[in-house]
Amino acid sequence: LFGEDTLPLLERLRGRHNAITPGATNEEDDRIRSLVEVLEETGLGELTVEENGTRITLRQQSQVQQVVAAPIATDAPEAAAAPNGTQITSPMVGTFYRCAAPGEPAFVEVGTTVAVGQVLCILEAMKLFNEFKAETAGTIKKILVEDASAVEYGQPLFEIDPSGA
Amino acid sequence: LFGEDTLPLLERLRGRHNAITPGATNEEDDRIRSLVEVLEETGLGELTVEENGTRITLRQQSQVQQVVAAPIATDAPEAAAAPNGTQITSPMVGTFYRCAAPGEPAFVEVGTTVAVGQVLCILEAMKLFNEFKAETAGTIKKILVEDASAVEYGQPLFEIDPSGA
Amino acid sequence: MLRRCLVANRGEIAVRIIRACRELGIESVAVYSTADKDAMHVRLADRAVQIGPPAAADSYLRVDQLVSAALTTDCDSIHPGYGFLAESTELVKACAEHDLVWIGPSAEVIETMGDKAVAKDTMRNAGLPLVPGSAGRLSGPEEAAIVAEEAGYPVLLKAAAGGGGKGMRLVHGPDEVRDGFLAASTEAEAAFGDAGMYLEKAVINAHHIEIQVMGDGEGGGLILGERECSIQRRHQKLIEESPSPFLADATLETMKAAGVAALKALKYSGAGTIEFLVGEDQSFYFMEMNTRLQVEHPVTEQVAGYDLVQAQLLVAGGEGVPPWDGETRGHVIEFRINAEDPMHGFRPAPGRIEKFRPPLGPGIRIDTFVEDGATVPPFYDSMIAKLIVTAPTREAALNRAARALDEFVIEGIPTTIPLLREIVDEPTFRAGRYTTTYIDEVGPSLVTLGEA
Amino acid sequence: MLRRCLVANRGEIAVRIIRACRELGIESVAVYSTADKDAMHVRLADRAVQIGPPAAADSYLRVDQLVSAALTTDCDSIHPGYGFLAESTELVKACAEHDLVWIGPSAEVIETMGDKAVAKDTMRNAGLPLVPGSAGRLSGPEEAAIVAEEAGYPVLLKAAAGGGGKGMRLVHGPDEVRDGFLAASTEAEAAFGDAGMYLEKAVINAHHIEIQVMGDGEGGGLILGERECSIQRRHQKLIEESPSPFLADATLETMKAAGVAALKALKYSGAGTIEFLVGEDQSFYFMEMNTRLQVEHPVTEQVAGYDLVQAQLLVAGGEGVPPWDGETRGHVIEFRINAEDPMHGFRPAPGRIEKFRPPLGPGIRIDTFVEDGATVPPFYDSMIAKLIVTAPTREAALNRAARALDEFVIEGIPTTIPLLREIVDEPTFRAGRYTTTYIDEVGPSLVTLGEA
Repeated sequence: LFGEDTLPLLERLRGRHNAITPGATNEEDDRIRSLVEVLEETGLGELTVEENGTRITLRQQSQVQQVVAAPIATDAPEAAAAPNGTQITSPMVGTFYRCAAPGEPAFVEVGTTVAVGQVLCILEAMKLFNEFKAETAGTIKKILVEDASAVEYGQPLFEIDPSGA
Repeated sequence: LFGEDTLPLLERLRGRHNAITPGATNEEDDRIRSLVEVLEETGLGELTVEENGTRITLRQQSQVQQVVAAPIATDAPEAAAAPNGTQITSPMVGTFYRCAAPGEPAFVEVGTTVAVGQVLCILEAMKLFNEFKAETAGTIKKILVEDASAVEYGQPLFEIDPSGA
Repeated sequence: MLRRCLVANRGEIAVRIIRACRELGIESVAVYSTADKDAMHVRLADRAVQIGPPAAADSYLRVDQLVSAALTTDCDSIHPGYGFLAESTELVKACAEHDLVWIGPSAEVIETMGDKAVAKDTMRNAGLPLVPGSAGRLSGPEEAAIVAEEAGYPVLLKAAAGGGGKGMRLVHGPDEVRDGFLAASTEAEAAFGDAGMYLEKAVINAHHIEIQVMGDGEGGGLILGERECSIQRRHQKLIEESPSPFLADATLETMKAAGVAALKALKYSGAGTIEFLVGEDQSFYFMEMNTRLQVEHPVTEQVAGYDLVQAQLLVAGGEGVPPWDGETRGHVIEFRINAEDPMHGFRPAPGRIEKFRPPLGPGIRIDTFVEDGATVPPFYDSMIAKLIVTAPTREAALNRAARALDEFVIEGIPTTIPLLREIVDEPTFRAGRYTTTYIDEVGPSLVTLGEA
Repeated sequence: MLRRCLVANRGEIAVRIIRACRELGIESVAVYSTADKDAMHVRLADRAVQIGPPAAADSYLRVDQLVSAALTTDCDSIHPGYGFLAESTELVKACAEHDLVWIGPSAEVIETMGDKAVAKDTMRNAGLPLVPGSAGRLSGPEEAAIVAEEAGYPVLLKAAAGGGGKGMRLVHGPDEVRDGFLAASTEAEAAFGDAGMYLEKAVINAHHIEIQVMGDGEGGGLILGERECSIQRRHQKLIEESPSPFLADATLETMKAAGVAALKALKYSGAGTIEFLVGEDQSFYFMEMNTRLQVEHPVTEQVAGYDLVQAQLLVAGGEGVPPWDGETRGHVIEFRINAEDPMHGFRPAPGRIEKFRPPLGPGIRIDTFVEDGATVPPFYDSMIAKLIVTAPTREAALNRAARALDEFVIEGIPTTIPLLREIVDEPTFRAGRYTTTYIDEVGPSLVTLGEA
């Protein structure tokens, strides 16, 4: 029903912006690198960015960058990872569907062990139905959104325990 | 030159508002009493007034007033009393004269020991020349204002050492 | 042109005057009591002089301290604002004695208009319509009964020296006259030191509508349009607007002609307001003249595109009345935001303002003296800000007012904002069908006035 | 009438649109990147949807995310504001596909006006005067030389797809044509992916003056007066005013007639701006048409007493163009306050605003999205506030501007306020005798530009 070609949105997002999968330190490093670019382009003395529950501060000092990254408290949708688990957040604005069509079984349930690339849900945006696949293996601990409800960018959809894979 | 009848302003001020002479505890008590009246009239829960270097906080609590008075830091003319001395502040807006007429000797100099009621200076307001007399005896430690300069209400004019009387 | 002006007031009107001075290149000197040491007007003025302790009687009401402050700072003029000494002939005379320009009409005009009975005589002679009633002060309850009979009941007994509802009694029939007179007279004696009373026919379902004038001191000047001020609570205005949603065009024209006659009769100089009582049938009667700037002057400034405070300064400085194109445009409503608790009988609620975020954007004017961390002292008037909205139509102005009041954030003290917000959506007010009895009649149905 | 509107923008213009929605009873849905989570527009809207990470390309420029946000929140319309996707036919078309009302002119008009060469052809056909130059795109440097000879030197080479000064060269004589063409063309290719060039006579001592239109979509509408926008730095406007202190009444009338012709030719719907280059001799030439709201729209709103954003919403909702009395009144000047450091080459200065105290009082309008504690992110435009002053005369407006800029407190980041304040008192600006070269000529004499 939903060929691989229906996922251009998702692919573009993934290619461009790794930071949307939280907890992954490499992505954070990439984000810091891109912020350093901003710092250099703009000639700023200092730059602080708070996103995804982390405050990053960069300070220019005699041509030396100091980089500080620290988690911050936040009440936004992209809240910090839950204890014993990692949150999987929505990469887009759209409608969240747990199954491929009404009456069909859900892609995942609490307790389902998923492999990398396994479909977790459908995210519908502009009448395009995008399969959303797992980027890490693990066990689904919680499903955080009701079926057929609207989700925004960065909103936590699932809680997954990577150690449970 | 300046009869006693030229001092109505000063007398009225003295009679009405004792708090203008700092450091006098009785006056502070009176001020607190008047503030308690304000508190009761207005039905306030709490009232804080900062004036003359003192912060007074009143809090209504089940019909019981708590009264707290504490000196505060300020950079206004009516600054807190200097160490080893008491400031004498101006009771009015006007022009400060150290002597009765040009060429005549000053009423007081640094080191002059003054008695209660002794003229300290002339304060001219609206072309009326008001003798300003000492309310406490002591020794003049400092003269804080230049001759013939404008002064405002509460501005320190002299520093006096009461123990030096 | 004036050179340096002492602003003999505090609060939002001191800020307003200081801004006008700055825009005209006139230096301003603020005065302040020890309670206002950190106030905005002190910060915005070119200089500031501390004049006394918190009590107004010992500071802002002290003619000698104000004049002395003006003289020691080399001012050439004094602007009194409104309230305090704005209608004090003592201050006007002290200004004259010390070669200071008084920004306002002459002492004679202030005195004439300050005594309500004399004011009415003067305006009657100038041809203005008056509410039927006594020709000046009453000799006693006996004369009151005779005059009441002529004017027709109900009648109002009022203090000759009064204001703000003190020394006032509504009398419905002959049997109430004697007691009403004596009680009101006693109250007037206590409040104003003057037991004198007068009487007039009570106009029912009345509107309070006033016109703004700017006299040139030679009998001419401008009539800048009307303000509808009928939304009052205990004789205190809450909301003012222009144009009046009630007044007929023809009535306004007649009222303006009365204003021209008044300017001529008084040779009035500077800003003034002529208040009229307007009946259901558009009949109108002179009530009083305020010989000063009013709280609600921005309503006229916005609708006429005319700066009244600058005009005051220019007229007083001998520059003449600035020209006006004679046109009013759009609809303007002013809301008074008071540090009062409408949920608890409007008791004054002074204190520290933790957060002050006025609404901004199109059609919004805010006149205020408070900001984050400011203290509203308990010693003075409770008004802390005026919200003035301007829009092409009354409906658009009301919608803008709703938006602005929703946006307005004041934390730390309760204010009248919830009451004002409720009135904006109240059907009678929305429809513009309100009179001076609005708050009495509609108030009980409002959540914010339910407990009052 | 629209019911619920997605505001596809951020910053002060999102706040402006949300306010207009609220005043019309239209619900508003804000969108925001993760960098704008705590922004004012998010707080003021009825709802808000997070649409992506900080980079605009991944959030405010994502047609799919915006449309999805509109659909999932049951909006019936999208307002694009200015910048970002305001002139994106992709978004207009996506709206049509998903039954969303686009608040702006048709995709066809946007496309026509978006290509400068096509735009000029269209306006020439409608009868508007054009700067002498090439009829559309040039085939190469050889044609450029021929056309330049006809138009007369100096000439300007410009990118067909350009804007903001990129791909532009001033050529003084025949020997400079070839190199100038190739350099500008390469720059245009890099900046816009389109190397196409056109050429026109350089108008010396030129003014940039624009007129505001509001089309009814059927060839009619309003011409709401002009804005003088000649105070620019590197092609970015700093100050705009109306009326223009330079434009003759007769020129304005002819310009308005050109606007009427343009509305008719395009069957233009909603708000638009026609920019003209005006020579010393009052000759004027069509430059371009912006098919959207402009940053400086409040200048016209104030001088005309007309709400342009409400009008946009009403026109798009099928209510027609709201009436206007056709009169402008007083003088209005807008100052753009940017988070930039004028003492250090205007480098952007994002950061946390510790204290934000806008000036208030008469004749002051502030459009902003910042407040105490707000963060200006480094990812977007540096403009943080607009100060719009209104007064009866230009002199009064300048004096008011000086007062307001003096009162304005922004702590935490440097802004352009000191530069603007200096310009207000600069004699050439005061006298109204400035052209588009003002900053180049006068700048070096200003303290705030001395180091730039």
